[in-house]
Amino acid sequence: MAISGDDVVGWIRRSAELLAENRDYLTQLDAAIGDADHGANMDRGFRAVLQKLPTVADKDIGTVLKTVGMTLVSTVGGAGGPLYGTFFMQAGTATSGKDALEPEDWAKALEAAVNGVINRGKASPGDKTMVDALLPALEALRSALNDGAPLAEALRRSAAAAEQGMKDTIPLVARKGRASYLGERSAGHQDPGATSSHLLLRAAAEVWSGQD
Amino acid sequence: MAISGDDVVGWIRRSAELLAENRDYLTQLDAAIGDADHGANMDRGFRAVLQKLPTVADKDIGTVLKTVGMTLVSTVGGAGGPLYGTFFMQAGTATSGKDALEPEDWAKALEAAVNGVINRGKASPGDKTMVDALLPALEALRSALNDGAPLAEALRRSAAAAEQGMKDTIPLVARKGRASYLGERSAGHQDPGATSSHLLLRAAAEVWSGQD
Amino acid sequence: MKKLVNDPENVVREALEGMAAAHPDLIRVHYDPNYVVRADAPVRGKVGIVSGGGSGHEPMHGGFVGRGMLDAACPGAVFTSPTPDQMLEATRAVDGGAGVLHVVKNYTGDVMNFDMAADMARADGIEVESVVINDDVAVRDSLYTAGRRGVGTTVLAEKLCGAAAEEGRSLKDVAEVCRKANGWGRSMGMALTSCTVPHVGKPTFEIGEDEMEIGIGIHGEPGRTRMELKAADEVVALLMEPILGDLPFKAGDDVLLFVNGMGGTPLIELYVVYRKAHEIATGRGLRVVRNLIGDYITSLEMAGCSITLLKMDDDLVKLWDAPVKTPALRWGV
Amino acid sequence: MKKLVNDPENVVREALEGMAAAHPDLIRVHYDPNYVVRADAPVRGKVGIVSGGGSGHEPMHGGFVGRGMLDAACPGAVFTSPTPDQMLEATRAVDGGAGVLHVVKNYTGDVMNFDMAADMARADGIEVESVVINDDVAVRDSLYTAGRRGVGTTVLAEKLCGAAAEEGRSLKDVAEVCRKANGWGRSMGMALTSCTVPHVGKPTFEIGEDEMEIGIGIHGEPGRTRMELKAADEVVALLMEPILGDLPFKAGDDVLLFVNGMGGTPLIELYVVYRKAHEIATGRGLRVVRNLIGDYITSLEMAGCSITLLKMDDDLVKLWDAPVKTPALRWGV
Ligand SMILES: Nc1ncnc2c1ncn2[C@@H]1O[C@H](COP(=O)(O)OP(=O)(O)O)[C@@H](O)[C@H]1O
Ligand SMILES: Nc1ncnc2c1ncn2[C@@H]1O[C@H](COP(=O)(O)OP(=O)(O)O)[C@@H](O)[C@H]1O
Ligand SMILES: [Mg+2]
Ligand SMILES: [Mg+2]
Ligand SMILES: [Mg+2]
Ligand SMILES: [Mg+2]
Repeated sequence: MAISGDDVVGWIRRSAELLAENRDYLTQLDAAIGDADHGANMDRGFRAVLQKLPTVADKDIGTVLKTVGMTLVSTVGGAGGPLYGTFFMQAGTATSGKDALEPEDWAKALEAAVNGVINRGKASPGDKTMVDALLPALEALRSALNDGAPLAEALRRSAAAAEQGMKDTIPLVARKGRASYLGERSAGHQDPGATSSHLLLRAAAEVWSGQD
Repeated sequence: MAISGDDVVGWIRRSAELLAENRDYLTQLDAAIGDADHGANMDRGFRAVLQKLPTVADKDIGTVLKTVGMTLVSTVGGAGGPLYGTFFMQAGTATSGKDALEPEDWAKALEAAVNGVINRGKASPGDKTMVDALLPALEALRSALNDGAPLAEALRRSAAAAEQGMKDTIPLVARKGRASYLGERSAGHQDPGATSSHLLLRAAAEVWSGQD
Repeated sequence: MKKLVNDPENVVREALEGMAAAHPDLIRVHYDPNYVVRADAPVRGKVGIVSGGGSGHEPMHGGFVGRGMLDAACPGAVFTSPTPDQMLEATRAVDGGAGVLHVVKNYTGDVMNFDMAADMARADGIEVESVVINDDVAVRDSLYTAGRRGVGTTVLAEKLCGAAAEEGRSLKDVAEVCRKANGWGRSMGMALTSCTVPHVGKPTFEIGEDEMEIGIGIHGEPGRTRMELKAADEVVALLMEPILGDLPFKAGDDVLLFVNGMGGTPLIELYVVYRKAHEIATGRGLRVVRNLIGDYITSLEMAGCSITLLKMDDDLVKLWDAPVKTPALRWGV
Repeated sequence: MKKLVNDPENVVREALEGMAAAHPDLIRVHYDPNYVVRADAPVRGKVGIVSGGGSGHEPMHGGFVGRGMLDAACPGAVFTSPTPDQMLEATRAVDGGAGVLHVVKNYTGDVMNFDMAADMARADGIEVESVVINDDVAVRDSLYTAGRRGVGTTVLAEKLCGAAAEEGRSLKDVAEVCRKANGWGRSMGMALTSCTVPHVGKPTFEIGEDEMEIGIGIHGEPGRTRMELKAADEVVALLMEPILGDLPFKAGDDVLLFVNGMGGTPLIELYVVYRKAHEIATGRGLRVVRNLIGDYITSLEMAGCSITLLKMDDDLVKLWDAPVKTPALRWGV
């Protein structure tokens, strides 16, 4: 029924795997409209997270997620570090003390996480940032759960919305982050942060799809 | 019968022409075993000489040649500047006050010129330098004149010997000049200075071949 | 990729070790988290100045640590903003009781990380001010974007506020010098070739043999326009026009003219650039009273340059001339 | 060819004009013949020091003109020794009555041109001494060849004998300092890429993406060997071995370690190189008491580096630390 602490750890591990696999891809996306480091940054951060995980694997989900967030803040750097750090720290705060997450708990955690990113980065939808993947993912999750969809289905719809949001960044002109320096020249390229956000939500859908 | 002052000026002009035409070729040869400037240096020097020539065109041959030498010294730089400068200054000293050169006068002038180069640069035959073109040219001139050959014929043999000497530098390991830093790696390349020396002697043969 | 490196992942660490071995009289290097700090830090009663940013811009910032300039620098991974823990520890290490100034280049990552660090330091009881440098006229400014990047003026601002701190000015006054420098400085850069990020291993962008990129950033970010390679004098005019058009000052003013190499352009070319930049500035009635020419804020081995014009007044001239003793900038001592 | 130049034939001239515009407080530039001279030359009673060589090695030599270093520098065409008339006029311009020292790098052209100039200056009644620098261990020395090239030690020797002259030492003693530096200095260089001579327009040599040239000269002359690109630490070992093997000194001695960039290699890499060079030197029992890291004797935009080890004694340390105020090297004043 619910997402266990082990499931959360599994999600983080799978995220780390996907980010490592897509390291060069993310970097290439960032080379086109940024500074060619997003893949390396995320990979470095999640490798540090993997090292840290065993020390908190038996703790509550909130502690696990806060630890992930703090580790990312102190290892990723760039824009990704504070943003994803905040994402996980806020998700951790929202799940503080919990050993399992009901679908609604996950929705609340994701909401807190996404709001954290928005508060820190001040990006609006359409600014061509990770928000353009995260916000649709949150909305799709909420509406799937409202529709009474089982968790696995809701997660799939959430990941699919993130993917769509990611793709929809292609034509956008960036207004936040490094890509904004390019002005019009940023159009025609997919945002690297939206892409890594999609990978995180895809990992959740994959790893937790057994649950419902 | 004799080489006039105008002929000497013609020789210098033709030399300048040949050096300009072969600028890139000389530079390429110098790139292989030196520093890629011999063509530019010689061309710069002879362009300066062409500018200077009108001011001395009505002077005696010795003055013309000394002026060429001094102009080269102050515009060529590198090894070529002092060496070719000395070449012409010595030739000028040997022809001081003359308005025409008999074959023997030219032989003496060339001898003084080549000795000047040897004294200044301390190169021996086989060191892979301009001396390897100049010395055979001098010897061929002398022996042709000793054989009683007419001047045109002697000049042709002199130029041909310079050409042969130039080609013979290819297998040599350089012991003087910049190419010597390469040690064994200098073998297999034709010496740029021997090549420019050949051009000077070829110009003389071409321009003075009407005389005999 | 042709670089003098070992494992590309270790470049920053090994370069820091090289700095530590080379300059024990000027700096100490702390690892994990990484920061470079003045050998005699903290200086009691003096405002501490901390800067930092991605590596790959050397000598900025580590090369500017020392008497009369920075108290500490936090190097991130190549082209990646450092993290708040580095900044926090550096801030603690240089706090001499008079507060600490953070000099931050305006990149989203740098600003967010320094913000987090400043919050943490304040929670520790350290007074922290931040000044964000945003002098790059290549970027069109707007309330709705990330704004202009921080580039060449950063070097000048660090020298100036470093001198102000050394003089014993208060945190508020040191920050004021920094803000003044930022307000009076304008820069623009260009690239002939791309840099290659070590752990990426190939050039960040492709560029044709007869092309150049105008308005480039210092991270190999694409610039304003790609165009046909032009003669140096025309390139300088292309950089100077937007700078002059944006200047918050006028004919008759004194300026510092800074011609900066991006890393792969030899000094002989920077002097060719300086010649024309000086001529244009002078032609507009500006008086070039000070200058700086060389590789100070670089983009790895990128070939290209940037130009910065900074309006000067008597106080800034005095601060510029004040003694400085760092690995990369040194005079008067 | 990607360069910030106008007409390639005018690079040297325009760079000199840039220097003149930038440093009127330190230097004056004379054209036709070209030389750079200390703003306050001739300094009465002081030995004058003149150096020179082809352009393309900036900041050497023009960037070293000023108090405590050179009195004049004669820039030739790119990579081409200057001519005697330049040297003669420069010699006259710096003669303060105590004689003039010519610091000459050991290249056939430089030596012959300086010889002619020295003869002419002597005919003018100026006392001239010449010291030929030949520190490049990449070249196998022999009585029957042109001998070793003058490279990195030149920079150090010019600083040291410049300080000696500033102190008021005699021509003989200043020349002695220069000879001592040359006798105690050893260098070797390497390249990752070729330079491109402006008026040639294409790279001097071809080199594969995974190759490097060890024992390169500063004019793009081929080196000792071409080999597969190696990690920085291995490259440093390849440079240090021949240097250490040739050193006229032993464990326990004090040295200055100079890591020089060839023009296209960023500073971050030079520190990676310094790290290992320092480690190797220290491992052999040498005490690195001074150092210099940066682009000082370059080969246009060539990527690569050279390493110089110079034995130091108390007098050389004192001379090294003495104030110097030139466009490229400045401290203590
Ligand atoms: N203000 C912002 N709000 C939300 N996301 C942002 C913001 N600025 C940048 N980003 C995201 O960060 C990504 C870049 O991250 P990264 O490359 O790690 O950092 P940097 O830009 O500092 O190199 C962008 O693709 C974008 O999605
Ligand atoms: N000692 C010497 N004696 C005679 N000729 C020499 C000597 N050294 C060099 N050369 C000649 O000079 C040529 C190179 O001239 P150039 O390229 O103009 O000067 P540099 O070597 O200074 O660049 C060589 O090819 C060689 O023929
Ligand atoms: Mg990035
Ligand atoms: Mg040559
Ligand atoms: Mg970055
Ligand atoms: Mg030459």
